[in-house]
Amino acid sequence: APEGPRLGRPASPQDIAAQDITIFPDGGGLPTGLGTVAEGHALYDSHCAGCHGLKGMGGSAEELAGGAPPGSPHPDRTIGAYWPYATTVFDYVRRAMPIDAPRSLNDSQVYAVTAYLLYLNGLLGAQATLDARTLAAIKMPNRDGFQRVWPGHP
Amino acid sequence: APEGPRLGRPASPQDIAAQDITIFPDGGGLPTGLGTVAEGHALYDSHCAGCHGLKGMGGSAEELAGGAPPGSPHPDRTIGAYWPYATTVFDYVRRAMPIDAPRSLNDSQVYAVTAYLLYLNGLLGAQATLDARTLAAIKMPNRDGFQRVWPGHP
Amino acid sequence: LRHSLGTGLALAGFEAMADAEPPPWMKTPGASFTNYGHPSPFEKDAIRWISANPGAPGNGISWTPLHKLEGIVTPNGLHFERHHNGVPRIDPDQHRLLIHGLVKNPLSFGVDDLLRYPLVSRLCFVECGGNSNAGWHAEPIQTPAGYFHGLASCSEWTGVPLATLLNETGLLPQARWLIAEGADADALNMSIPVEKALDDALVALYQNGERLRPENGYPMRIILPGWEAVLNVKWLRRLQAAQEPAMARNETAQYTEPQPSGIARQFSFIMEAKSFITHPSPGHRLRGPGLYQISGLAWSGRGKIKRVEVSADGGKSWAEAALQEPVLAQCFTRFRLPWRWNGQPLVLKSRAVDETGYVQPERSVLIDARGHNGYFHYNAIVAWAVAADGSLSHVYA
Amino acid sequence: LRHSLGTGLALAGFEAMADAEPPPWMKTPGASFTNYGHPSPFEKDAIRWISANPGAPGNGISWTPLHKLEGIVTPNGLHFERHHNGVPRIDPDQHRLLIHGLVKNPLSFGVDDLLRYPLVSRLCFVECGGNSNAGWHAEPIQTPAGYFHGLASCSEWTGVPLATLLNETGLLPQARWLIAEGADADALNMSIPVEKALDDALVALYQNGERLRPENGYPMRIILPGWEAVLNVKWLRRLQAAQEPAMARNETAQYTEPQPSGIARQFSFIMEAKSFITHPSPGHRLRGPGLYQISGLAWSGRGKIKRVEVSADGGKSWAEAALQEPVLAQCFTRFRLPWRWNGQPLVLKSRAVDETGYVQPERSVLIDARGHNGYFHYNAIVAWAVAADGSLSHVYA
Ligand code: HEC
Ligand code: HEC
Ligand SMILES: [Ca+2]
Ligand SMILES: [Ca+2]
Ligand SMILES: [Ca+2]
Ligand SMILES: [Ca+2]
Ligand SMILES: [Ca+2]
Ligand SMILES: [Ca+2]
Ligand SMILES: [Co+2]
Ligand SMILES: [Co+2]
Repeated sequence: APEGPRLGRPASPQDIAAQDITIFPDGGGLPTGLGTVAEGHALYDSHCAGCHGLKGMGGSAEELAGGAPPGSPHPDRTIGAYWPYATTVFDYVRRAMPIDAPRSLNDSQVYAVTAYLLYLNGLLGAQATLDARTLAAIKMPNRDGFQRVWPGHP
Repeated sequence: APEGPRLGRPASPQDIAAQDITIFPDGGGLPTGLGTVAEGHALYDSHCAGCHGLKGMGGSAEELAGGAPPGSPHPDRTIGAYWPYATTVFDYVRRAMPIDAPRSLNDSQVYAVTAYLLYLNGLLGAQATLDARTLAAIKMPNRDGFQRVWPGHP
Repeated sequence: LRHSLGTGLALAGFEAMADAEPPPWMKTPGASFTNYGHPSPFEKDAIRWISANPGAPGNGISWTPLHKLEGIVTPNGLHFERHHNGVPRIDPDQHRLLIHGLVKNPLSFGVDDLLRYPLVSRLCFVECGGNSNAGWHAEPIQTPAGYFHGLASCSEWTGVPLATLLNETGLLPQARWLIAEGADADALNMSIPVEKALDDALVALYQNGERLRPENGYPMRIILPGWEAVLNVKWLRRLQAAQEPAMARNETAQYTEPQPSGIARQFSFIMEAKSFITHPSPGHRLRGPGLYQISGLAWSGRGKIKRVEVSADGGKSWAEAALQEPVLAQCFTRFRLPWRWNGQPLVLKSRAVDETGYVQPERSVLIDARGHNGYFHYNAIVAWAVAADGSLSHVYA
Repeated sequence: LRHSLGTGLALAGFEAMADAEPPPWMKTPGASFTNYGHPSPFEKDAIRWISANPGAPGNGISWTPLHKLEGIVTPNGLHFERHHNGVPRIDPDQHRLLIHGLVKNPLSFGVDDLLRYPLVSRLCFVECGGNSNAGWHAEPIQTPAGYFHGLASCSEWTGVPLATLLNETGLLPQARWLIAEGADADALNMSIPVEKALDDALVALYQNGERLRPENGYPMRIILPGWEAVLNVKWLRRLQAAQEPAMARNETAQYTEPQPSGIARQFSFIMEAKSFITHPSPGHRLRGPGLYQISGLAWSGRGKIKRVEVSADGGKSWAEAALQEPVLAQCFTRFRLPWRWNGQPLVLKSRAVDETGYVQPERSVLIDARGHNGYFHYNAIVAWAVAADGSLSHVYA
């Protein structure tokens, strides 16, 4: 690669932490904070259900619960049926939802709606509390449902 | 060249004559009609002088008379000093002038303003009348002032 | 005078001229100069077709009208769009690119910094992994060709080789992926293998000569020649080197392809060879028997197009089309073939072969391999039926 | 969790996040999709610079801002303009091309007819014969590089080979010239040698993929690769085969070059090799000593650019620049060279050599040969002085 003029400004750990919102599938990046299914239910009904439907079904936007499993004639890409990692729910909701006001929920609120979505998909009990540790521990039903095409791309 | 689908519509002599406005340096294409220097003077003062100046000098647009000859330190491209063919004046004025109302003069009027421009450049007398024959007969001072670069392009 | 050297023909002269009425635009001065131009008002059908979510109008797509275009360059105003939450209005002076994670020196770069870096230009296509996905449907979609296959566009991208920036940050030996993130309201994130980042990835700043358009990532985006568009992260703000992918929503829940086995393809990055006929195509109409020029586009994420063949009998026989120069790797390639229509109904197809020898598959072959639920990476041979009245339709044949 | 496989680094976690305020465009949905896009509002300086006659506002020029662009493609909105009486608003259904004169079968073609003809695409430049003419001035002009050399643009033109149409009309043996005429309010006419018409001339219908822009000849124009722009007649309505040129105003009074001898060059069609540095150039400013990338454009009307050399000592020594692929005949070629500035004043130059061996001349050589009154066809080496404060200016050196 051609040599550059080295104009990059060193980034401090604080700079980085302020921007880094990646959550890794092993839980790396999960913030402190926590939320319950019940809190999530209330948040969901007021901030999410308008598009995604009550209980994550029947809205104008993507369905977030239910759905047919991989291998069935009409498989769905819903969280419980398809998503390999629960951490992805936290990562995505925090960065992108609600779509009309992204970044408006605080981390505990994101834990709470994530908990409610996992509950709707039968992956958490109604009384559950979610935090970094409990979220990283969840094994999703379709965890092994993917085949990496890269780098062995046929 | 690749073969085409032959969708051209035959053009009749009438179709062609209705569109063909080219005037050749030998006078080919010059229409009937005629105009005098005096008629041209009046037309020029009302339709042209606003941009080109009275007597073809001192306006905001190109000067149409006077000018230093080729080879002088600051040669001009004015009609009398530079243009190799008088037919070009007719061709250009008819197609393009006055710039705010092109094609508004009839052919006799174009002969008349052409006559006046040639008069201003010392190429016609004050009493002259211009028509196809007399226009084609005019030999311009800089007739031999051009060297064809094409096709011998160095 | 009437037989001049110049014309060699008799001229009708004044009388005919007097009859001639030039069109109005030859009699009145035309419009003034403009600082930035626009298409003719008579070309108002040459537009991106928008399909967006009414509840979230910045979420959706718009297609390039490839059935209206010729050559290989897509004008910037017609580059396809895929936004997850609209087009951010980014002030370039407020925007920086942060590179961190498994690097030796985490660095951030301003836009003006990057504009001083070594730049490289690349004519290449960008194609959405979901392009042409109507092909998976059981019934052939009836829509203009660009609104079927036009989540693909081709531009000259100019940018800083990502490898140049990674030289400056250094990469730790464990770094295998770079997680790219956009500064849009979706903060879209995707994981890019380090191999590609070091090979031919650009942090693009210019598109067809001018700075990127807002909808195509202004002030900077990733360009990964030949790889599905979602990885070409727009509005790039952050690159995080990591040992494993982030398993972001768009590399798990989306842009993966369920197969009949129940196992989904993931990290299917390369856009395989594709071609289709843009002229004639549905919405056009042949004006009776005679000579036509078949024209179309082919491309491959693996390199150059080697050959395009065209069939006018539904695939029984094939003729080799001419490839318009330049033929460039990971770039639209225009193919053309003269064709004489006898007025009978028939089926037109095109088939691309790339320099690796990969042959664009028939639809039945692709469906057999992938089933109907893949949604992404549809690249099968496209068939247009020509009816006796000269109209065209999309068929599975 | 704080040392994850993915990141490998300690993460600051919630506290830092709580401090972070994302930019506003990450917190609100962005703008919606558009049928046809526009540049970023932050790039409002990347415009054509207009110089028109106040008494006749359609008469003048506008320059492409080449100092703002990169790569080789000019976006259609920024293609330079030269109009003699404005941009006509032509209804394509009312427009035809008539070919007559010394032909066997005079024919006229509708726009829709031509769209069905065999098409050819060509990436090539169009340059005004009067481009760079400030170079003839006694004092070096101080203006951004594009507003000095930007009566040149480069596009992918797609059109019908003129030879295909002339095959259909036939040409009588005496036909040596084709007089092309535009349908604008200037009815601009120019005489084109039959040899060029039969070689590589196009009746262009598309520009960078989409139909021609109004200001670039919609619905059709001539493209003569490598030849001065005035011959590339826009809004083409008529082609008249003739034995001699028309000696039109723009091939006698204009676009001819007076020489010190008093004899003017006429029919000087080919745009000779030219190059200049776009980055850095006047208006840019170097931010102190260090590494920069010199980038510029070169082209030749005779074919491909073979070599571009750059000097940072006013022409005493030269280094060969890299040419960005693709390098195409009669096309802009982007050259680039890394350059380390030590902070001292100096003079930058570039020099193009084309495949015929033609070498772009020093200014003194061009002036010696042509004098100061040629006005057209200025293609001398361009020199930018870099001052100690990093500012640039145009110099004769
Ligand atoms: C105004 C409409 C709207 C609201 C409100 C909204 N969403 Fe969404 N949501 C969408 C749309 C549209 C998408 C699809 C986005 C895309 O594909 O880029 C989506 C996608 C998602 C997805 C990914 C679905 C998938 O299958 O990939 C999740 C999870 C989600 N939303 C959760 C939420 C949560 C939680 C909230 C509230 C805190 C919320 N959404 C509020 C419209 C909305
Ligand atoms: C509103 C302004 C305006 C008016 C009125 C006008 N002209 Fe012009 N004329 C111009 C401009 C501007 C040009 C230069 C056009 C160009 O370069 O494309 C020009 C060019 C010319 C030229 C060519 C000059 C050269 O050296 O190449 C001639 C001859 C001419 N005009 C004659 C006329 C005549 C005769 C009339 C009236 C019947 C007329 N003009 C009315 C503005 C005008
Ligand atoms: Ca289902
Ligand atoms: Ca003078
Ligand atoms: Ca006539
Ligand atoms: Ca700035
Ligand atoms: Ca963090
Ligand atoms: Ca039409
Ligand atoms: Co994929
Ligand atoms: Co010339």
